[in-house]
Amino acid sequence: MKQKVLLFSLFQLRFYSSAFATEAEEQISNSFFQVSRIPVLLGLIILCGLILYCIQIAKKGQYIFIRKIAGLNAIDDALGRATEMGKPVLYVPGIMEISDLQTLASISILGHIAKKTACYETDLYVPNRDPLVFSTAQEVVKESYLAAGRPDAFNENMVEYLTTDQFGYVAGVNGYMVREEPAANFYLGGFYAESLLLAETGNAVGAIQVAGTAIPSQIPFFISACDYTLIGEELYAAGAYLSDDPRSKGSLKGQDMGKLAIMVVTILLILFNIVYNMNISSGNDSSEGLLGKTFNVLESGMKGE
Amino acid sequence: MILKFLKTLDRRIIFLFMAIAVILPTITGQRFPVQPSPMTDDFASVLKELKSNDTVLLSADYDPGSQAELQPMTLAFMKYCFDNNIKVVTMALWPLGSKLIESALNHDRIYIPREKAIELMSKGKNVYVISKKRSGAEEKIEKRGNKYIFIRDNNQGEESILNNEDKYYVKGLYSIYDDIKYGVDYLDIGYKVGGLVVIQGIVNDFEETVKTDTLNNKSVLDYPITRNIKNLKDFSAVFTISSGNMGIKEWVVYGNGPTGVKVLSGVTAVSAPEFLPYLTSKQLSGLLAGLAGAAEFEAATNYYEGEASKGMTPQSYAHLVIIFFILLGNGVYITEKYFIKE
Amino acid sequence: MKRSIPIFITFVSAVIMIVFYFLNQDIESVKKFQAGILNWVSIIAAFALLLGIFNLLFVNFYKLRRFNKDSIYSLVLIVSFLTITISGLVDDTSATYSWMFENMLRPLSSTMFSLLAFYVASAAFRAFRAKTKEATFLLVAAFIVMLGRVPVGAMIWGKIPLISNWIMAYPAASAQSAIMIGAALGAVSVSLKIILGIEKTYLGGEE
Amino acid sequence: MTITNDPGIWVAAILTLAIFSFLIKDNPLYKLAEHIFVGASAGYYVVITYHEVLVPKLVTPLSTGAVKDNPYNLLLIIPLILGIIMLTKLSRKHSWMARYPLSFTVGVGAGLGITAVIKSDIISQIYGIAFQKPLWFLVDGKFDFTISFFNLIYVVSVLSSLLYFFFSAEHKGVIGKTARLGIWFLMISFGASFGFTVMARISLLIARVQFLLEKFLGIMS
Repeated sequence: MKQKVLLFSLFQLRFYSSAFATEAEEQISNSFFQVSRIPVLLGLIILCGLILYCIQIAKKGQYIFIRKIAGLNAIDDALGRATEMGKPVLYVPGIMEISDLQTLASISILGHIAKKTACYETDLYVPNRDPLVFSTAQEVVKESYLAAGRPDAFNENMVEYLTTDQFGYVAGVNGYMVREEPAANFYLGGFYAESLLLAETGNAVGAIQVAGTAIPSQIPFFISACDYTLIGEELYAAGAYLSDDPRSKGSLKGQDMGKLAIMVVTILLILFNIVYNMNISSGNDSSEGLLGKTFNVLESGMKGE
Repeated sequence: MILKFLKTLDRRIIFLFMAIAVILPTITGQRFPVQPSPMTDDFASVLKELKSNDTVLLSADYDPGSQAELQPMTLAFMKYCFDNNIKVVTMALWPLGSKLIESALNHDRIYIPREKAIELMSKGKNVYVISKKRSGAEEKIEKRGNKYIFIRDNNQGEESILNNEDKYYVKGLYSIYDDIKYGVDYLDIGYKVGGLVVIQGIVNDFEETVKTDTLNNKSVLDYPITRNIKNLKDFSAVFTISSGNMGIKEWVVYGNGPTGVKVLSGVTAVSAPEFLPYLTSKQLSGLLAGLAGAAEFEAATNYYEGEASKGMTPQSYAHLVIIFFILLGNGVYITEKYFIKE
Repeated sequence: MKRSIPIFITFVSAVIMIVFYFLNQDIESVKKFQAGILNWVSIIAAFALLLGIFNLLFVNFYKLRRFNKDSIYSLVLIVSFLTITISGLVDDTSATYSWMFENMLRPLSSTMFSLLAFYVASAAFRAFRAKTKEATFLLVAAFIVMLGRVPVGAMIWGKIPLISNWIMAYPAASAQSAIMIGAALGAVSVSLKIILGIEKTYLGGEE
Repeated sequence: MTITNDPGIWVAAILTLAIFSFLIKDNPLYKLAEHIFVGASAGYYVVITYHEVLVPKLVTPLSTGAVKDNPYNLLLIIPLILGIIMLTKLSRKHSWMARYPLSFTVGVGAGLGITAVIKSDIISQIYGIAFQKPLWFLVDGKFDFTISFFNLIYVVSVLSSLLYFFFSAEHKGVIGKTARLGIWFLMISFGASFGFTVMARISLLIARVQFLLEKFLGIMS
């Protein structure tokens, strides 16, 4: 890991030399690096560096406090209720592809939930829209049952592929809901218009529903129709929260450090902008001075391409 | 008793009200006036800055699923361009998008006032009518001598006068104009596979990426409209009508980013808030949001026969139904909490 | 072996994509490489679709063979699948294929989508109650914006569209921005964990 | 009112009504429409994948002529093999091999995703806040109070909402209070975007109703 950081800083050095050592525009555009992406590189180095650092200290055994996330505690309650009622559990891993990071976060939560349904001997159903997600989910559920010591309880039909069509998929899942009446529904991953179609149907059949997505436009619908909703970053945090791996807890701490860094940078830039504008309003045209030049470099650098 | 009924109100009662709110105004055809919002005004002002003979790129990045909201934007935008002699190159990042452009030009119903109908007929264009008297079936009108004949099937028709109560339309935007020429005023380069790769391609080299048009499969260099287009910068603006992935975001990041070309967009109302930050950061020059955005744009460009304006009445009633139920829900909640003691 | 090689593949392919992001995008081969890799991914996904289809057909043939009153539905599913697939594979401009698309898929899809109009109403009735301070904020914002988006809003009070736009442009857009930043950090952390092999649930299976 | 005699519109109308009937309750007609929908749409995606992906991206470039023109096309054998390996999932014994193509896909996704989100969701957002929402807002070179105040609200809202997402700090004291302010802003945002969306959903319904009334039943306003 340290090597990787080192690798990046080497890159960074060459970036600088190629970007700033040469004054001529032409030379910059001929360079091997995309100069306009330097801010992204800096962001990558800072954020990854902070997360990796926190993972390291967590690995060394330092205690890391993580606050309660309401939606996650609700997962256990929902599973418990399904078991009590002897009804199945529905898990929808979103409608995005496997390469989408929300889906990957969801798959990791699915692993935890499948382990619990295996222990409780509760039925689990995972319908899929993306074929790659389908085959991954199948593997994950099978493995979780094995890990929970209940390979006998696993059944191939627990994870199914329905159709890649967004609304065809909804039609199928809604049909399942009204007929099988699951007691707990989980919608975790990337969602679009289907969010409310699923959540309202689930609500009508009286299931406890836990949802989570990072798609800002769909969060309101889950909030209005589900019992608990993991908002944005909480979805990504869920996997780490549920995991026993200290490194995952460390990564959560790292995310917080990242947020702090972003807040600090933002506030500094805001203050700088205030000074710059105050200077203009007091009659100094400062576009030529040091202040103006710095402003332009920062402004165009952040704007990027 | 009533309180309990209202508290556990069956969803189906709400559904019923919703259905009525949408069906009734659709039948009666009542209309509310539409006021453009500042967001739509900004959009329109970008368009109004365009000069005659400027060329814009229209990218249809949606499919029939969101046609209801977005197709009126395509129609109103192209109509504005044609009316003001702005040249349009159309393309699509979604496979079905190019079909919808095709449809806008040649098949969609374009309602026109009676005077326009008479004018177009005299120029030999096909004009259709929906006559109130004969309840809804579509008929073609032809002028034979001094008489107007409404034709239903197999050239059987009856004479009729053109009154203001009937609705007249042509099929496709193309049929309203007689001076719009393919290759000069507009060009369709069709669906392009690859999403952002296509955008990046156009940013660098338009001709190399696009090569030919779809209609005649001829090189874009053969058409006056694209002869001088070297890359994306040569367009005065890009208008992406976008309903999701491969659309507005890609045009902003990979189109506006490297070239600074003005990117305008029409999106579904649901995704609009997501793109407001682009508007604030000026990466996006204008945004039309959903059917309301389309209706406001129609109002801003004085296009009152547009499809979007028509939908605004059932829309208003449906909103009122929802608001009514929200008030009802709160009324029940407050009554129960403050007035009824267990 | 069964797990460490895949983790290595993930690491290498991710690092290559990151490095290429920072290479000069004007270089022809850089662009070709990136586009090429994305093509590879879509080709792999195309094969994976076969897996999904096998599963769908397998499940429904199984239901069909059990032969009860619900078997008819599985039969319908299989028949409609085969009709559209065969007609479309032979010729995707064929009449059957476009007829099925135009008169079955399109209306089914847009009707399913339009059910949302009913669901937003029932969800709003249930959820938008001023039970807490938070819920009140939710309710009031929704209320104003909903009114502000239709002509009726302006008829009730001329300022409503203005306020509604202000809400969208300031408090709503800014909170949206915060969600995006937070989620982006989550995404960075998840992808970092995947690249480094800390998060490997997606591989399933033992070593 | 003149009901159409176009069989296509009849089928479309019946399927439309079948889906709407789900609003009342689950019934055999909906179940039928649902199974047609799942089957036909799955088939549709097979067709699309074949014509839009397999043929143009794999089969055509690998044909003899294309390979002669551009020998690099031969590299496409790699995804072809990876794709075929994907199918080992069908065998119980060899299914682990499918992890190779899967890990490649996930790796590409993670690599692409990490830079993309940093650019568009972090840096661009900071840019939008710091440079587009100046707290000392100038109109014609003079300080403008109203917009500066609005921008201040914007900045406070972003920062406090961001604080809500802190996981490693207990929401108590100053952090707790600020995070609570953040929740209020988040709630306003959720309410607003719910209200904003309602519009779109109703538009879709209007389009379906127009279809049923105008095209199917032939009723015109």
